[in-house]
Amino acid sequence: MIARILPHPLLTLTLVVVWQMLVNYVSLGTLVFGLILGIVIPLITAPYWPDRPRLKNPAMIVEFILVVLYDIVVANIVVAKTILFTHNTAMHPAWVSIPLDLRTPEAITVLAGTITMTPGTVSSDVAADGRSLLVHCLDAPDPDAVRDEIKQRYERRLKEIFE
Amino acid sequence: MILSYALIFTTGCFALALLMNLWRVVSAPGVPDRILALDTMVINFIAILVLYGIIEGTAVYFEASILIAMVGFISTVAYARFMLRGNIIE
Amino acid sequence: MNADMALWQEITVAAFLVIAGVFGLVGSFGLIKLPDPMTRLHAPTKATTLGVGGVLIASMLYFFFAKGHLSFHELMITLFLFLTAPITAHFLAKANLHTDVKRDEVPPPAGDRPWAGFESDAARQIAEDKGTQG
Amino acid sequence: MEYLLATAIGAMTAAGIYLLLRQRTFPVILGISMLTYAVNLFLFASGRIAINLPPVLLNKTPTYTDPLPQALVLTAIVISFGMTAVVVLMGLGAYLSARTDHVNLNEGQDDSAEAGK
Amino acid sequence: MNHWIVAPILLPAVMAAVIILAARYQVALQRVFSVASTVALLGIAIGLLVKSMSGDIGVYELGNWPAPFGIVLVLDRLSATMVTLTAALAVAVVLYAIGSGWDKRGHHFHALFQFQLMGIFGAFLTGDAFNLFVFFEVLLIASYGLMIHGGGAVRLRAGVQYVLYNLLGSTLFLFALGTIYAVTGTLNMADLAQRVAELPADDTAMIRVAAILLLLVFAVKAALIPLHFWLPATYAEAPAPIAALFAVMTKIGAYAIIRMYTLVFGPDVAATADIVGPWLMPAAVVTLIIGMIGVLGASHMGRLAAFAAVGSMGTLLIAVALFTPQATTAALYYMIHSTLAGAALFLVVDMVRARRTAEDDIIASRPAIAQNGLIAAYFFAAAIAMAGMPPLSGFLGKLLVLDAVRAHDMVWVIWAAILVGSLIAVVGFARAGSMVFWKVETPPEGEASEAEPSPPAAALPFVATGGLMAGIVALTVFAGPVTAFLSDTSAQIFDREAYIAAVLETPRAIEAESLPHEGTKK
Amino acid sequence: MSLILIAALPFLGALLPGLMIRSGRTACAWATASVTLAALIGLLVHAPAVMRGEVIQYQLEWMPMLGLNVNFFLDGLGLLFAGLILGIGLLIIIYARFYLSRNDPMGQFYTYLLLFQGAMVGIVLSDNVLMMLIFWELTSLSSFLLIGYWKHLPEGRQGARMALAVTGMGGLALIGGMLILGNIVGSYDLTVILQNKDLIQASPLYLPALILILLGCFTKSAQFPFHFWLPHAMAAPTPVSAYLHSATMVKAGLFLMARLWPVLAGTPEWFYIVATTGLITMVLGAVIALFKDDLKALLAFSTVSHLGLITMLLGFGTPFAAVVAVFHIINHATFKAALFMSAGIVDHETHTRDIKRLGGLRHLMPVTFTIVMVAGLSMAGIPLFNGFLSKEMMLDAATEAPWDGNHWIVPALATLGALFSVAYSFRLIEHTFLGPKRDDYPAKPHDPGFGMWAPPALLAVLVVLIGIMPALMVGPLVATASGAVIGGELPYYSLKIWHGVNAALFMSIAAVAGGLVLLAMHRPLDAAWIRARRPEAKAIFDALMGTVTGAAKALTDGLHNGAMTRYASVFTLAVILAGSAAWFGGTAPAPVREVMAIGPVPLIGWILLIVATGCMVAFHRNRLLSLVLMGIVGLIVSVAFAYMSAPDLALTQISVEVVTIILLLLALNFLPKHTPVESSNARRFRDGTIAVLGGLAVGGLTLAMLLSDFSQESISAFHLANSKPGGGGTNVVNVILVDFRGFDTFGEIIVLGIAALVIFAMTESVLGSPVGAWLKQRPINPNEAGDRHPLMMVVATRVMMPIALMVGVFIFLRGHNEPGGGFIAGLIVAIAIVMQYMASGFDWAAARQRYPYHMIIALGVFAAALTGIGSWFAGRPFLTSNYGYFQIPPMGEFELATAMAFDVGVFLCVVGAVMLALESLSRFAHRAGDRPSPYPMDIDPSRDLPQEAKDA
Ligand code: NA
Ligand code: NA
Repeated sequence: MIARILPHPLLTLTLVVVWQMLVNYVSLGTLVFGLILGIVIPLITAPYWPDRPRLKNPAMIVEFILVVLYDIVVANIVVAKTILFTHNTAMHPAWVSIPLDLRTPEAITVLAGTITMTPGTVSSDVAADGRSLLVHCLDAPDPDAVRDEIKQRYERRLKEIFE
Repeated sequence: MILSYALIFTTGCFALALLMNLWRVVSAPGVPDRILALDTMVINFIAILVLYGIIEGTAVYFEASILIAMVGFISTVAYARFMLRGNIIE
Repeated sequence: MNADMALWQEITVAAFLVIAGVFGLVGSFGLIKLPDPMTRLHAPTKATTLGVGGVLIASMLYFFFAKGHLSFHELMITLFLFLTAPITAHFLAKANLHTDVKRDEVPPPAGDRPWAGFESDAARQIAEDKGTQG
Repeated sequence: MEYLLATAIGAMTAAGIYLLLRQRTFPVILGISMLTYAVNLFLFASGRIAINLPPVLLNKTPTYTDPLPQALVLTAIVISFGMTAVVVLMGLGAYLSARTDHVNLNEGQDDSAEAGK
Repeated sequence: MNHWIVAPILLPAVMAAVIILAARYQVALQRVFSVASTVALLGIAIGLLVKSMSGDIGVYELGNWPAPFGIVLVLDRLSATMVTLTAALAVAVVLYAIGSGWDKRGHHFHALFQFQLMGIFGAFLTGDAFNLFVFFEVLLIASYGLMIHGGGAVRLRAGVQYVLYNLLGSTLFLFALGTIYAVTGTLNMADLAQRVAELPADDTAMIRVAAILLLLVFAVKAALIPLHFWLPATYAEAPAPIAALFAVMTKIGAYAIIRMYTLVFGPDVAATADIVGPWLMPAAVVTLIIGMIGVLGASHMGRLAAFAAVGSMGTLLIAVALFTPQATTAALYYMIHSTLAGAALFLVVDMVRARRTAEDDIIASRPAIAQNGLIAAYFFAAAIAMAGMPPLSGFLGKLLVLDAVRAHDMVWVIWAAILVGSLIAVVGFARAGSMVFWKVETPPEGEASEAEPSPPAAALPFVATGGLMAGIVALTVFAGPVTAFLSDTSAQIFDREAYIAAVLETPRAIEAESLPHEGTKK
Repeated sequence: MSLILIAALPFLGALLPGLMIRSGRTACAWATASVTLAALIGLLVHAPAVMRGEVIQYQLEWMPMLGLNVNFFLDGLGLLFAGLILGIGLLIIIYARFYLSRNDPMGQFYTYLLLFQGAMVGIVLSDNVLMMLIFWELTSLSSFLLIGYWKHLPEGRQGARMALAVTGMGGLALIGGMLILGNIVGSYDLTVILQNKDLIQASPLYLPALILILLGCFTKSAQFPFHFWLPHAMAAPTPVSAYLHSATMVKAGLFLMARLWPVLAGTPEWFYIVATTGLITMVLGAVIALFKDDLKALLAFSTVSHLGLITMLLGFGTPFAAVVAVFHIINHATFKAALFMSAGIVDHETHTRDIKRLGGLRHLMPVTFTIVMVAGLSMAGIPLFNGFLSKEMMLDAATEAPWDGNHWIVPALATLGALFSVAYSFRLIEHTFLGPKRDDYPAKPHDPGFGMWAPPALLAVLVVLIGIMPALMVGPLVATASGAVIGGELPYYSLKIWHGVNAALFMSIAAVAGGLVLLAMHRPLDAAWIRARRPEAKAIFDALMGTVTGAAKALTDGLHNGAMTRYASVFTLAVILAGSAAWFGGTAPAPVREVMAIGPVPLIGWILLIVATGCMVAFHRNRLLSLVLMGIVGLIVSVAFAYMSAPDLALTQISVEVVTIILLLLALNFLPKHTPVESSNARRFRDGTIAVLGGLAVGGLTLAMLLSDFSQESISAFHLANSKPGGGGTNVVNVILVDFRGFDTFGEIIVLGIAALVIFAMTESVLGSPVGAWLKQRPINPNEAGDRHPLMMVVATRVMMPIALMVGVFIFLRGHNEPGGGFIAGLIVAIAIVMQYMASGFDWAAARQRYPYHMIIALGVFAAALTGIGSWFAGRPFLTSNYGYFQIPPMGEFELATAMAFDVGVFLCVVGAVMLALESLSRFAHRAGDRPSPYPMDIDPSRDLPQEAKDA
């Protein structure tokens, strides 16, 4: 029942927040209206999001976000350094294939996105069977280390959150 | 005072960035590089617009910015799909 | 632009602005400087996002300090950019893989099927018919 | 400022005309689009230009820029969008049917080789 | 308050929507709606015409905003005449399209047709310069769709040219409007008339440019040399009923010229007096000659009809270019005539095409077509009308024009052009007619059976075309009353003050409240 | 009978034959004849009055404004001609009944004949020259039909076209002349014109009018040098030749000269032009006639000659000559019609008209011989036949006509003409009927039935009667007719055989004698004639026509060769030149506004724009690149809008931009990716020059505009002032769009809707054609990456589409008060949907699309229209808006305006139109093999997870 009205609760939440951001001030009126939209719009778009992934451990999200934000800031400095001061010849670009334990598309997407947003790595492609992720590293003398770090730092947490 | 210098500096940076992007769009070796440059350009444009909002002390440029962001994304994806598949809606 | 702001406020905003400017410039510079398409792809996706992110945060703070109300608009734009940047990067990476990366330059995936970009539609259909996904 | 706008409009017009005089539908359509930009800016400029005085009565500026040309340009943009869409499709249809995208009826019967690329 | 003025614009729009919504897949239903709407439009048009005869100018303030701030529709004798002419033509055309099955050769014929009518009516009725642009675009884009209706490589390529050319026209229109607004600060025609008349003598350059650009815009529509190049291929390749409907499209250009250059840039406006008439006249003469030469030189009947249309526009614009009441009367009479005659000619050509095995319209001897005699008679009549031979209205129109140019200092050139022009046309039509209808191949006995294409069974095409012919005959027989009305019309056209007064000082729909207050406006 | 009825009867009667032919040829003929007879009787009823000198009139207003009225009048001249037309017409109808063969469509023939008859009667009865012109041209048209009656004969078609071209030309000249005449006099009524001789002849326009009118008369009456069409018109059936080309139509020119004689004649110009032309024609025609072997050709040229004779007489300008002219018109009509009919009989019986193959028919066809004998002698001018009388008087008149002071040249030439006519008349009789009977006639000749020889016989009788007792027979008629021509005192003349011994007598004796000599030596002369190289009129005419037509074709096709590039450059140049001319003809506005300082941001934008624009031209051959560059230009333009205080425009521009680019990309997928190098350097230089000129012109105009000021205050002040109180919105642009100028927007959304319909219809017709089949079967592009629907994109869309929709709602709701509105919202929503299409593909997304876009468009139009109509019920005009503020706790106060409902219409239209267009376009890509994917994404490892694992 609730699933029929709220096919994607998290989405509804996001939308309510987005609405607040749009109208740019918070009041009961805006909240109510935002909620209405937050319920109606997902219902309209429901057919385009048929399956309903459930979050096992939402609390984990916060931790994950913090880790990622930290990494992003670092990443930018590192990359800026590389761009400015490392000579092109001194760089070690590399391709890394990361076998995935994640299964839900949402989780895989978040992982891929995170990888892209963090130090010198861009997730470039998914295997045709969705079991591995192809990542390009800007400057990775030791590709295996990169793979292990990604699996440790992100995939583990996501696995806990999603599956 | 400081702020205005900062503003000029930043504006200059992004202006320069934009010119580099345009140069890249025209001179890039491959199409993906062009698209990349275009995407970067769009983002820099948003920066410029927001900066201008600060300079003028007005927020009317927000809608433009958000829309440009959205549009930039769509067109980049469209170009990339065009590269990959030729047909962008299939 | 009205300057009735405390010095520290100005400095904070200015700092964000300068950082942002630098990153924005670096990102676009990397676009020209870096050697091959894939490495070039790294530069803007991050540097620029942080660059424009910095500007947006600066603007947010500015209006908070100057006009006294916290504007979420900039935050929203930032989030939007952060949400979309990986996707664009992903597509551009695919495009690069497609145009100028040989199939054997990249490590093979774990499974028996190739990277999605290298699998032709026909091959994909056969594979799906074989149900090799299970 | 005025000089920038005038020169910009002039430049876009020139580019538009040059492309308009090309012999294939695609560049010609791009030329028309350039002309459309130019004429939209021109129509907009007919209200003269003002900075940071949007005709939105909420932000209490002393004066506002002329809103009428903006409304006209908006209409013009929409209309020329519709026109462009139609001409693009017609160009495509003509190319697929005639196997040539030459705009001149008296030419281009022979380049059917590249059709379907 | 009287809403009938807006009806000719709303009815087709709503009807088109209904057709799209309710009858997208049932051609029969579409036909019912389309015909019903068109006939109703004719009724409304006649009603408006009768209303306009009283001589007072009907003004409809859309959104209840007073001119010049809002958009107004203006119903005077001129607009009523044009609306009625179009509606009458539309009935014949829609019937022909149904009878000949043209409407089934593609999608959305009737919806586009209704939208087309909406655009044309809007262009005739609006009293606002920019709104005129909008309706130009409406009728143009609809015409793009109708022009390529049925598809085919050649038609599509011709269509692309037609669109591109008119896109240029539209762009030019916007440049003109921008300039006009930049100088006068208004868009309402009546207000423009006032303001242009009051322009300081040391600020004429811009308005002159605006006037000439606008003239060129309308010249494109009116197929005036050297802006006529879009016409031949378009008319020749367009589906016949559409080509027939297009007979009125060129007239829209003429209408706009008459309207704008009597009301706003009238012959008595010093700033622009020396660039309109003096430029228009020579161009019109050349147009006439080129058109008639085309009639003689055409190798296909479609092109023959198209060039006849060009030539007729030349004659018409000669009369327009004089900008005198008498000449305008002649122009209006000739406009009605050439619309009906041109349309009829295109339909006759299509009858031939439809009955030929190759479905071609080349001017050469072919196996005899079904109903050769009847169609030949139709062609003869249409040709006589287009060439301006007696006894049909074409001759009367020509006499009116010849008579009207008497005072003009180019009178000899113009007379020579018109008379020689119609001689060339006569020869051309005679050549084409005798080739197509007299010099018939007699196919060898063997294939005589299948050489004869089975004629379209419907009698509707003949009825529709016959209707147009009947119109021409009526125009001839009742030339007296018609010209009488038309001279009243041109008298009204040249009475600028009356128009301005009617538009700018018209009583509010609701009694004007002194100050606008929340919720409702004055 | 009323004159209009006399003129109308043949026209009305023209319907009869078509109906009667079903009940047999004879019935048809009788019906036709009865029509003519009725008209004739109706005419003769007036005869006594006219003879008494009265003038019968009939007047009916037709186009008073033009002075074109249905005015008829009947005087002596009119009576004479109308009598001839109807009387001979009657005989011709009877004759034709027997002449036409079974497989000739007789109904048509009689219809055309009656049309012609009506036109002729109209000419001679018209009191209004404009109406006379109408009938005049009608005779050309109807004779075109009659000459071309035998469609299968090429010479028939050519003869018809030639006659139409020549007489049509004359007719048009006549129009000019008549208009001038009418303008001199101030009326187009003949009765008025005829009163103003002095006014006309004093006018400086007299000569042009005279020349134009004479052009009309000469062409119609086959006067030199326009005589050549007449013989070729002889391809017509003989009844036509007899009627049109001897008795009536060719006399129309003479009639008009006679009609206008009172006002035009009497001047030297008249004499020298008319008399000379007539004289030359007379002699020339007679000479040629002698050497024609075709009976009808011989008669045709003799007709030319006699028409020349009459023209000459009218040209003399003396009353006596005029009388003679009238008299000869009567005589010629009688004997020439008889001769034509007899020639027809001979042709009909012997199946040849070649004199060289005839001879000795006297014994086989005595009746015909007698008729030809009588009429021929009359034509030769032998006493006791009417031809003799008028010829004597003609020669008499000739002696009175000094040419440039020379007293003998006219008589001499007249005699020469007479001499030749004696010769060919005798030749006609001798070589056809006399001499030994031959045995090689193509058919077995014998006299025809009574019906066929009665009409010529009747005429022959008249020839004799008039010849013997002229005064009694036609005295009064000649008197009244010539009275009408002269329009004053009749001169002294007497119609009798013996005028005593005078110059004329000797001249005609000489003519007869000489004629006989000529005939005697015909054989050698004929040989010489054949050897002589003469200009062949038809060849010349055909060559001329061929050249003209060819030139016309070359010019037309050369000018309209379908070269869009040329059309466009002509267009552009025309605009630039006209615009500049207009500009420099006026005084430029003063640059009163002070220039704004250039900030850094706009400068950057400017540089970017210029560079991007330049690159776009430079790299336009790389289509994808030029598209990218166009996108950049669009981006800069929209930022410029934002910068210049136009947020709404910025939003619109940018969102339109992306949709346009997607459209172009979809199209470019099928188009060539590169534009070939085609134009020469010179061509590119030319185009570049035009482009630069255009750029300068527009730039200059813009600058002048930006620096000058409005002449009066702009109406937009009102909009700013009334936007809030009147329209209930603070975003003035939006209020203008949905309220002040909502009607523009109504049209605008309909444009969008139409665009979508057009695109849909066109896609259907292309995909429905062979092209569609070819598209479906086209090979798969080998260079195509895998992964149609990437996982990341799909997942991202799942979040982003709702957000985008929300932004759309936001933009829509605030539109009335802040930048935004239905249009932009519509585009945003469309973009969101496009995102979904790009992510999961067309099939999958379309399958989940609940409402067809057609419907959405239609609903949009409805919403907008009905909102507008709603205000009718408040007694206000279409689109009158209304608004109010409402309280719904806990939402707080908010505003609702009818304008918003209108905006919903806009919104729907935009969404529907954009999506329908894109949908149609993406259908081009469908291949036959494609199978609609059942999944939103190709790769989804969760598919093989157990269900509970997903939900748990
Ligand atoms: Na346009
Ligand atoms: Na026309």
